[in-house]
Amino acid sequence: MNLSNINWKQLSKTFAAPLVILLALALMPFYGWEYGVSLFSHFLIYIILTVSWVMFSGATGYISLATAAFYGIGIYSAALLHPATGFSLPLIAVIIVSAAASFLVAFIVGAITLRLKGIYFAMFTFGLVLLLFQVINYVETSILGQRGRFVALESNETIYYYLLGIFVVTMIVTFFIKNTKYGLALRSIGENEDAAAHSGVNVTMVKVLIFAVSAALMSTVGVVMATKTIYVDASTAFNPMMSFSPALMAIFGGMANLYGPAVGAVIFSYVQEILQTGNLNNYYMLIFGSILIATILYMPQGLMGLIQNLWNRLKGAKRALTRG
Amino acid sequence: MLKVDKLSAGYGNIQILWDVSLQVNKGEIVALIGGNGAGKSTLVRSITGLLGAYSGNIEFLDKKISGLEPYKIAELGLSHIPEGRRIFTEMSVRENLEMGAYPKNSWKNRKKTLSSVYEMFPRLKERERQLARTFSGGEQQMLAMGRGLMSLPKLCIIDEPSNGLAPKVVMEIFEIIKNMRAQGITILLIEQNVKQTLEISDRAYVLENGRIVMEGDCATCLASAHIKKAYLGL
Amino acid sequence: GGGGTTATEILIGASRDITGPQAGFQTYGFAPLYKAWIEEVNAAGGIDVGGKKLPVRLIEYDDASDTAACVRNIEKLCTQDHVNFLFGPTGTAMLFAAAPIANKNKTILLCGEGGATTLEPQLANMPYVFAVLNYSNHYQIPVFCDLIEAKGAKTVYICFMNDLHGAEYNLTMQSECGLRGITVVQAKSIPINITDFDPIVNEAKDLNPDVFCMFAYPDQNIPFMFTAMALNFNPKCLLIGPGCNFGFFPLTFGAALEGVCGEGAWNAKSSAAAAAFAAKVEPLVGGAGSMDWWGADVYQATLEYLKQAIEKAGTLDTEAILEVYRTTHFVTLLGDTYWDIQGNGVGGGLLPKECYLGQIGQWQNGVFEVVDNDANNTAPFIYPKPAWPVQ
Amino acid sequence: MALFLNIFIGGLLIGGIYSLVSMGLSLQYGVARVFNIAHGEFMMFGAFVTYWLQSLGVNPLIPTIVIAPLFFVVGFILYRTVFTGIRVRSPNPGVFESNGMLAAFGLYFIVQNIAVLIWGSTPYAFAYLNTSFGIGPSDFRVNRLVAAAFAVGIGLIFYLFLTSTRSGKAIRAAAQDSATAGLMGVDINFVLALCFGFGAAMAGIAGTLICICYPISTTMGLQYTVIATVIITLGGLGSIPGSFIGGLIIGIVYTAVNYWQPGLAVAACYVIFIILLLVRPKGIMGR
Amino acid sequence: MHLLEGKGVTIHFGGLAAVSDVDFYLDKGEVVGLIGPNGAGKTTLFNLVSGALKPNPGEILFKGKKINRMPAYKICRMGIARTFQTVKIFGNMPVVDNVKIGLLFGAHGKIKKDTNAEVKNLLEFVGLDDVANTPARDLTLAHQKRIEVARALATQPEILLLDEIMAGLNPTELVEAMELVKKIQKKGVTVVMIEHVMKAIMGICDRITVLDYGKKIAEGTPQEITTNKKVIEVYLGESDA
Ligand SMILES: Nc1ncnc2c1ncn2[C@@H]1O[C@H](COP(=O)(O)OP(=O)(O)OP(=O)(O)O)[C@@H](O)[C@H]1O
Ligand SMILES: Nc1ncnc2c1ncn2[C@@H]1O[C@H](COP(=O)(O)OP(=O)(O)OP(=O)(O)O)[C@@H](O)[C@H]1O
Ligand SMILES: [Mg+2]
Ligand SMILES: [Mg+2]
Repeated sequence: MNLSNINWKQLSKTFAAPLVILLALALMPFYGWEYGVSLFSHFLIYIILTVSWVMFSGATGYISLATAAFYGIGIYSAALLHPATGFSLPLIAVIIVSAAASFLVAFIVGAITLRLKGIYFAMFTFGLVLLLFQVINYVETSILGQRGRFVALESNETIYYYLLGIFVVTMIVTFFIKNTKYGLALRSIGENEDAAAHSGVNVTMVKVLIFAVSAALMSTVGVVMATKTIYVDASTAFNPMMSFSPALMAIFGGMANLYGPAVGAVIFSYVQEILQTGNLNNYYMLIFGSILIATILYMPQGLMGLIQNLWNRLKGAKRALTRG
Repeated sequence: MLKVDKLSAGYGNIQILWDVSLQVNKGEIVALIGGNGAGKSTLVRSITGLLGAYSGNIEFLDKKISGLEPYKIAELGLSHIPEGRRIFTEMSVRENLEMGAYPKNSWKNRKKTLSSVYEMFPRLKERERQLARTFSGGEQQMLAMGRGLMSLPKLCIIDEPSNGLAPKVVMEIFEIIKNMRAQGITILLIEQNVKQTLEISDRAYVLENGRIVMEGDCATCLASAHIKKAYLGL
Repeated sequence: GGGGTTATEILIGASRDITGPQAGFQTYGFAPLYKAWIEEVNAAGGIDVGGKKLPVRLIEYDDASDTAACVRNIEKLCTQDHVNFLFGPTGTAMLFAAAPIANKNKTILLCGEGGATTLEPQLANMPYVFAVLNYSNHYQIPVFCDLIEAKGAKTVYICFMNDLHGAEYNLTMQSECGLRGITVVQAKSIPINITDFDPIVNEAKDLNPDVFCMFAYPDQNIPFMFTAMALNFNPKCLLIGPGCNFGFFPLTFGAALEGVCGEGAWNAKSSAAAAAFAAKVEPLVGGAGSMDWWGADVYQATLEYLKQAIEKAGTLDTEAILEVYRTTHFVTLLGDTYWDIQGNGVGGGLLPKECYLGQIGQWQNGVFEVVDNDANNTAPFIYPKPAWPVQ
Repeated sequence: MALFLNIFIGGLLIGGIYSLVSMGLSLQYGVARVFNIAHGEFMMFGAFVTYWLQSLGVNPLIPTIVIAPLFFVVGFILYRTVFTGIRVRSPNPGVFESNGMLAAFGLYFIVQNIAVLIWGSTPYAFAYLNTSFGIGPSDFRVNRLVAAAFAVGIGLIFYLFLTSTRSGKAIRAAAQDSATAGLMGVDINFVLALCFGFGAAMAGIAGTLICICYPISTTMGLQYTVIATVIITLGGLGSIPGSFIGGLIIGIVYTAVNYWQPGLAVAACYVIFIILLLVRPKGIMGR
Repeated sequence: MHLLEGKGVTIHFGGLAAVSDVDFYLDKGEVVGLIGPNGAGKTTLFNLVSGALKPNPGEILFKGKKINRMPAYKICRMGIARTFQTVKIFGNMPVVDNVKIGLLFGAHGKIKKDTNAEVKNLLEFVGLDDVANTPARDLTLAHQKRIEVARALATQPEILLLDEIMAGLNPTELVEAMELVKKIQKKGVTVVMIEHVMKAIMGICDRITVLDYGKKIAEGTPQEITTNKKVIEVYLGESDA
């Protein structure tokens, strides 16, 4: 892109608020709220997963349920390269290796399967999670005789800053894709793949590349989280809920808006937190489910969609007032 | 038979139709002509209940039908052959036709109707078991027409039937439409082959920018300078 | 720490899978016992801490069987709620995630259900963690192998769940068999969602082993039993578990369960205290079907020990209480109860073998008899097991 | 030979039940356009109702007579109250599909939680016709045979219903283009709710059959939903014969791998699924 | 050497030979009409040329280079663009973005400074500049077809394949559309158009090819075609329209 084309005023407008938020987040560990660091790490995990999910699935409409697979690859990378005992790579190196591995897996999987549409693709990606789980579990327990692996523990602050860093990278990547021709290509693929191909878009390449990029981001979260949960086996690494949650959060937040997925992730994970640690935990799923259905029925555009509608109406009302 | 009174309709906030009134009498062929985007299809969609109207009143056989759901209107004997064919792509040709006979009254007679439709469109009989999706555009249009007839309608609204058809078939289609009338079916016809349409119709309405700008019998219309210039390319 | 305390209550935290796929344990595992115990303690005015009676309050969070949620819950309990003690989460994998966090936050963690030999070396570095349940290589499988060796068993077919537990029991069984010259004719791993046991039972019938070991959970053990019965596969000895120790097994299988063995064991005949406890606990857990004849006694003993340890320390200061745990024997339901401290006396603790009321059980006439070849024994080991009853 | 028989017939018997579970989902997704993640939960509920009734001494096949209409009504009402609303408010089918799936997720959480509150999450099982019959050198279980026969019967009836009755055709037409089906005189909301109801009823009956053959627990639903999804994708969405053939294939593959390495049985089903999907992206019966 | 040449191009759907052993060619600057009864295989032939389908057997050469195994996007970038009979637009994207895609990814897909200006030019060219920011799905069918034309032109093609862009136009609108095609030809783009509207075909085509049941049954100037007995029999009908 040509730098002279950039409208600096516009840019400062776009970035001022995010930078302030980022600064506030960066100072989090100094507020003296010990549990806050854990809680915000928890938010960041889901924000990163959801935003990376939307990066590919939101634009193309290909519902990927492979999130847990890439997250799990991250977790296993940490288990193998950053174990509690024996030779251990520095965390940043593990993150890079894991991102590369996920990128590769996603690239291959994408190249084979991204011609599948709709539910077929969703099922395939979900199958990938189960397949990785089954095979790794089989190899670990029946061939290697492994009984779980242990990852070196990192401090809560380290984990938090790593997540914050990944979050910034994810947002930059999202922003970049949205504002280049690849973002446009991705959307056109979501609208009509044939037409995109006949307009010169290398449909397969664009899809596969961005699928792989989002996968790489997802796996880095897995690496960091593994240093927190410490114990790793196949069933903890490949938890299907990790595939469902980001999709649900994105739809809850609203995908049309850049911040929708992030907002959805924060609210969803906070509601989960409140319900699980409150007195209603016996009814946690019941309440959770009811909120979900109510959301869909009464704000189908997601939360940000609702807010935007209200805002528009408010602005409309203002205009009407000045006119009248 | 069909009476549209001061109908206004549109999509969301975008109003397309403005106080449109029109009337179709029993046994007539009435033509509705107008340029691209004039709102012809929108008008038809409002009549058959696919689109809710902002205001106005629609009566069919002296019964108010505005606000009714499409299936109720279909049961009254109003058949809509939609623009763009809209056939059931994953069903066989025969099943598509049978679906046309869904309303209770016509379902009973579907075998008989089917053979008369096959007579009109031999190609459909030839390909009875083919999946409709794999039909060419023209074949699909024939199927849509045939399906529209299967309900033994009292009034048939046909939206651009000749669109995409080979000239020979277009002529056939006009023959079929004349045939339909001969069998006692009233027709509201939307067509871009303005000349031919006006030749087979009794009366015509001209819709421009969502408003009826002219109505009258076809001979008058054909003679009108405006029509000649705007629709006949003369 | 000095005597006396400014605290007004004793806080115990727990992250449990109240919902989630393994939530079943909530009804017949550790949970009903500690809830009943807390009620009982509070009814008596609380626990005496340096002359002041303090009530016990439980803060229980749900983790829905999700490790990450469990870790977060434990963190919240330690850093936000400042609990004095932690009860362990359900299941071994969760325990492994929870233990380092508890240890990091210097909070005493009493592990209820769950445990595996993998934890043992780690305990050396986790002074705040105390494991309760008996493990495979520790006591159970060696005891079982002694039993079958004595009866002259020569061949074993092992079927094991492909998770931490199954893998561990399989490895232990294989090595114990190796030591005794018993041949393992097959070691087959099964997935957690297996529904169809016909192939395994057919193969086992062909191999005709003396002993069949099924190291899996009730979800798998129950269909296995039905399949074995339907296809009439009746080895001389059948060991199934974990889970065979639960009261719903005799309810499900009735007379067909006669002679089937399972891990862990105690019953009303074990001691007078055990008899009294069994009678008291049955209604608490919700009837005979929810009785746990493996862990209930040790869970109870852990609680009884905790109360006495606090009273002895006379303070809620963790280090002081830890010192009591390291050095003191108390009398509980199990009799003389103490901890085997790992890491040369500075690590976490395990309950030593001497404290348990039994290792291997066998269903005989609806009672989970302790058949260990020692003083714990409550009935002779039946070998071969009787044929399946005709249906 | 014995091995072959074991695998083939054993696989067919399991496959029959799988097919029935899948047919319901195929209807709900293929026609009513709701990818009902809670499908397995309905099945689980059916299984528990059966368990409860049999514990009162009722023959476990009898409950189907109650469960089918009951579940149908529940499914029908659910569609009318929840999904019709979502459908009407969705700007296009894609949005309806994703929002519908999300609502189904909600349903999944709710139904499962209710079941857990009632029955806890311990496994339940009972023996019904737990004896074997021999074919050649192999033994098979009578309860599986009964269940598979039941599944085949219901599948057949339903297939005939869809292909040769007026309502059946309306259901299929609505699946493809609901607006146009409306023009043909089909009451769309009614027909879609009908489908969802049928799907729920089939799930309920499948629950009964599962309950006869396998132990049940309140958390077993998702596992069956996943298998069913694999099967309907294999078979082609909305295709009843597809679900059937898909079910049998998965049954046989599953049984065969189970003989060799049970730990890889599900993985093998996925591999088959992947290969077939790549060769025939629309499924076996998809055209 | 012809600009585009097909030799023995064939494709079967099940038992049906939709296109069967068809030879064709295209020279630079021509406007060629492709006509034939419904289901004759015209659209299928477009699909073969544009890479949506692969001929079997048969080969297609563009400037002497074999393209019949290439993916669609490459063929597009080489300079063959098309429109679709059943419109395939990016419905939820504004009209400008629809066209921009072609510009950014087509034959000269490098980002240029004046992308926006060029899109504007193209929209003016096809007469859609007043709805530039409307979501494409809100336009009428005829306008959507024009989006497709603009998008195809944006890829800077040497050959443009137009599939029934004039269907559903009234005679007056038809004249405008014919003007548009002539303008495209003037830009130096070679055009092939499928059309059932004889007035348009006869009015602007230099040469006409007729397909029936997948086979080429006639080829020639408009005069030759209108008088060809076979064509009248299978396609035009007895009385000339
Ligand atoms: N779903 C829709 N949402 C918003 N606007 C629409 C929609 N469908 C049509 N329109 C707009 O309504 C206007 C009238 O469209 P309509 O289809 O009724 O025209 P028409 O007269 O049938 O034209 P044609 O001859 O092309 O069929 C057009 O401006 C079109 O852009
Ligand atoms: N994917 C397919 N599978 C099976 N048959 C097909 C397929 N695509 C096209 N056909 C058949 O091939 C024949 C040629 O179709 P094509 O669309 O090329 O016709 P066309 O000449 O463009 O007709 P029209 O003028 O009506 O658009 C038709 O009979 C059609 O039914
Ligand atoms: Mg129209
Ligand atoms: Mg065509």
